[in-house]
Amino acid sequence: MAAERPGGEGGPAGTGAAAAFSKSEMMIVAAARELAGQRVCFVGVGLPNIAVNLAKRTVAPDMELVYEAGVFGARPARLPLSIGDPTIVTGATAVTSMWELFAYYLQGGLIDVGFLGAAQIDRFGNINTTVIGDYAHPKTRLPGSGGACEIAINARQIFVIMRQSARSFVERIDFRTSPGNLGGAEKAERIRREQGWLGRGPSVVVTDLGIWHFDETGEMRLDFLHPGATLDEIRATLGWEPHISPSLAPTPVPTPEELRLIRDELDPEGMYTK
Amino acid sequence: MAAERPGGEGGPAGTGAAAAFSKSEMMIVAAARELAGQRVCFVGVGLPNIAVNLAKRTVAPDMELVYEAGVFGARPARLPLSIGDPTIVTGATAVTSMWELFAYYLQGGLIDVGFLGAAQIDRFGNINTTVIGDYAHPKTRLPGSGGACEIAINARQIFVIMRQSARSFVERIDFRTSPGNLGGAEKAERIRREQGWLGRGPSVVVTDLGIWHFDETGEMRLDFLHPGATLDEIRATLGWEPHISPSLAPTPVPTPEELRLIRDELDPEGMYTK
Amino acid sequence: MSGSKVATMRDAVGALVRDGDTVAIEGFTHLISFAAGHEIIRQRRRDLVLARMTPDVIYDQMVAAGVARKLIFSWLGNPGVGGLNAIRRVTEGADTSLELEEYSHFGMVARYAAGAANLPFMPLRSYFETDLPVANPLIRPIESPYGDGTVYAVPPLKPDVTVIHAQRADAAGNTQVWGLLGCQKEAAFAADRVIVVVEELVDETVIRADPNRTIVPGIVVDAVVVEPWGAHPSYVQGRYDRDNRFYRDWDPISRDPAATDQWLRDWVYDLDGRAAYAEKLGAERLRALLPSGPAPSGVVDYGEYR
Amino acid sequence: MSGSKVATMRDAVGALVRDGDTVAIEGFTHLISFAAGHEIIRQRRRDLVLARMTPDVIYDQMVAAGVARKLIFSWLGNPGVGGLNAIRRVTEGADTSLELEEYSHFGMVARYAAGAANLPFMPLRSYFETDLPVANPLIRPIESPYGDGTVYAVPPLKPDVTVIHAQRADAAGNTQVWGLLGCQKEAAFAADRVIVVVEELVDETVIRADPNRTIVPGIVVDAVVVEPWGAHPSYVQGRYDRDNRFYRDWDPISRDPAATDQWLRDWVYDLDGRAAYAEKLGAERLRALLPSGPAPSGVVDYGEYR
Repeated sequence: MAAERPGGEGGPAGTGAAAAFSKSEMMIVAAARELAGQRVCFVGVGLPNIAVNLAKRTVAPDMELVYEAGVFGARPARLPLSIGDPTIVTGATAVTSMWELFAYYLQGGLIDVGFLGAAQIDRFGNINTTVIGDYAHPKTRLPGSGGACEIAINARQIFVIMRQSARSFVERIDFRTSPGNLGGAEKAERIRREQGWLGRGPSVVVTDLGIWHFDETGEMRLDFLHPGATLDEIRATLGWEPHISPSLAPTPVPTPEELRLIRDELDPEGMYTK
Repeated sequence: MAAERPGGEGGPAGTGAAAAFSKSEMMIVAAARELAGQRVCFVGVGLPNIAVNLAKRTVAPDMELVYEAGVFGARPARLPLSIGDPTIVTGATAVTSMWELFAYYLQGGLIDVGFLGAAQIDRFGNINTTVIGDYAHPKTRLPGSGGACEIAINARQIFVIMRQSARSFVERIDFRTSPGNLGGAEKAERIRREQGWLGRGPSVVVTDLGIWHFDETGEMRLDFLHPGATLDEIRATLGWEPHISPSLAPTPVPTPEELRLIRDELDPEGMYTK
Repeated sequence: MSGSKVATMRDAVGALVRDGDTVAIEGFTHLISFAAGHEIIRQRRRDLVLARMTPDVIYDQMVAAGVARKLIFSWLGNPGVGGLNAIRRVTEGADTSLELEEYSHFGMVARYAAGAANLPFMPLRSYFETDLPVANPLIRPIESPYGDGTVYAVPPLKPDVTVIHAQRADAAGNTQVWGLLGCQKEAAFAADRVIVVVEELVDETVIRADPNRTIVPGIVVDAVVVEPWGAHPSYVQGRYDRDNRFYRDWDPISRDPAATDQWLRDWVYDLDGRAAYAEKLGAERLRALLPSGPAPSGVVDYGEYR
Repeated sequence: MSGSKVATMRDAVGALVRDGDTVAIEGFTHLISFAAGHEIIRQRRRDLVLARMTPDVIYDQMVAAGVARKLIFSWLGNPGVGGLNAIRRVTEGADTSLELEEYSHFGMVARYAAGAANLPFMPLRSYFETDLPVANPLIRPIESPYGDGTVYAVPPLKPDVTVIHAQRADAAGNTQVWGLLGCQKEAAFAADRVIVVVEELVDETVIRADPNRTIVPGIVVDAVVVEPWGAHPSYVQGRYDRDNRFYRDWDPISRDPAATDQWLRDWVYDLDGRAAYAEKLGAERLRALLPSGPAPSGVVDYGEYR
């Protein structure tokens, strides 16, 4: 396993020369790979944007990218800096009003994966992007829901990408902007069924330290540990005692091609990966 | 006054040679003239279509024509046979989905005049276009509402054009498809206010015999009698004892230009005027 | 993107339309898929619930052929001509064997919109003080949660199959329409299965050159049928005009059950598809329906952003 | 059709935006009328309620300039960069003097749609099991009249003034947009007064050649302002790119109240309008924002029908 430092290093899966990579690059690569086999992905602002665009160039070339700005089937020629960018329009399959995008595409049930970022998350994948502290007098005012609240409810499954820290992976989030598995799988499934949600909730959280899926209790379970990360580091950046998979495995390191795509094509300025 | 026969005749308003015209032509001309000064007109299927298109060529050249098919600012190069016709699209200002047309243009309050036809009408301008007889086992199944029900409620005022007959101008309509002044002005105004209707109800009914406006009680009042029509004929084609204006006047006869437009441009096959 | 969905009309209807289905052939005066309606007749589907804002001549023919048990609609007529005689025979007087479920135009559009948006209802300001909510108890009052009164609601309409006709689509079903848009987008998104019939199959690059023109993305489309003249006697903006003679001719035919049956034999059962129908209409009649000239849209520039 | 509505930005804002108004400058990342925002600052409007899905840099500048008393929004940030620092100063910790009314994106869109459609509410399947209805009691549950459960409702939003930027309009205000459409149509129809700012004033015949491209008809428009580069630093599809440097530069400026004031003096108060602003930006900077090449839409034919 690579030395524990920001920018761990390791050989590409299989053979080949070792390549240095940052924790952010590992996170983005791991998130992109999770999208293999997905058909329609709703792309959130920030890290999801680069992860999804990497997946489109690697494991999921036929995946349709949906942007809440009103784009279906985007083919961005460059990494869009924000989720609204002229490059997601030119060459897209369809551009529509936001009313139609949210009503007919998202709420209508056409989205397989909603890919979100988060400021705070709890063990059940409930997400806060609204405030840190009290709502009326917050310590930090965050952006708010944007489309995240309705994506969490209406996309078939939710992927999350975010850096791990004790401030962000918390026992209790300060505000529930986007519902995850609520207080656990049983309650969440009952409520989804009763209220007719199309979403089945969160299925993966990719961090700069590892990959978490959700187990049958509805809690995050660490299935992969990134090269360079340790379980101590995992525990030090979590507000709860984590479920660790008995078959915990190391995350395969980024391939040279994945790194080249990130560094040369998607993020030459290092906005996401510094 | 011209002799009482179908195709009464009379001199054009002012001077000029007398021209023969049919009762239908008089009705269409009278209806078109009522549109002078109107800004936005929602055009119904059938007789309203030709009356509005005549008005656009005469008294209301700046009037915007709205077709429920989804067209705003139509400039039909020929008389559209139906309310959906490629000629209402080519050269129009805007073409939109029917959702947007009904929600944002009509229900949103942009329509000054809704111009309807009817199968049955009562003294208060309530309209039936659904069935003659019992709803479940009708004697005659009529087309139904189409957009008429929502036009009657949401357009600022309603114009009606229809031929007069004892079967159509009835004491009691068999089915209320589109509300007029309900049981009278007082009740109608209270209900419109309470329910927040944008429409103020019917303001004119033009028939092949005369022009009816609505008085302060909410009832139709005969203000103009067409050349060739008599009050006996009016009474014989009504299911109630009519309000007649004390200043009842003869309807000015069609001008040669109005007749030319109908015969040469709008309805050369005589679909509406035979 | 993925595999081609191009199919013959026979295969598309054969695979996607089933006895008992709720079928919406939508298109408001414009782009009515008579070709699909005729194929459904030809394959002798039964017990269909036919939804359509304006069940015009195509549904009159389908009802005459015995495919339908019920209509869901908002305006029932032969536009510009008169009534629909085959439908009247089973909805008037002694024989009211065809079930009717009736709305206004906005009610129908709102039903499709609610279906497309997966909403349990859609509110609208229609139906006040009319007999329609009495005739159709699915039109229900709903109180505003803001204390400002009551409006009406209609329930979602989610057809098993929606059929739309369009100027063009690519093989994946990405579909573009100009001219009247009707409620096709809503009806397609609301449906479980979608058949798109087009005048012209185009390359994906044509679609992607003007993404604002796309009304239905391929992801909701199950089959793309290429069927020029497939909307006749209705029209296709920029391609061909409404064949008004056909609508007028249908009136006397449809008044006579025997003549109606004969027409169905001559123009549907005895033909094997749309090409034969167009050939039977004849080149001269079709030529007369071409626009009198072009009316080009002009070009807009989306710009290249690398 | 009728008279020209063409006006200067000064006159349009002077006549149509009043102290205390609810003002929506809409455009989702695309077509944001910074020019109108700056003119509102310049004319020192006060106590505005600023509605916008994404109050980005333009509303940060307006809040810094003291025009606003309240925000109605769904996502509060400098997209791709970080927070909005002027807004944070009056919404965090001890100073929460700027009132906030908060929805999700679909909630905001649905509010405009309800406003445009004159509905008392719009139902949607958002907000289940979240704290948003607690934070904002205007988000209310509503029961389906069909006995199939409860969804949420949002109330209509009817701005006193909506400002949109577009590629082109005619003098009557008939407005066409391509690329991202955001919620501009809904926000314009919902408003009492509408200002359309365009890159290019075109003849009515250009609009009428492609009526499907029209998003807002002149009938709802009160003023047409011709203001090239009026959306900078946001972008106009096919005309100019997003000026990412501007968004990044705003971050350190906006962290420092004195630097923010200086910026407002240099770029707003001391300039007499958009032409001066574009000149100050400089031809070189603007040139760098041009698309790397054309991407033409192609032409469709509407056909002439006489």
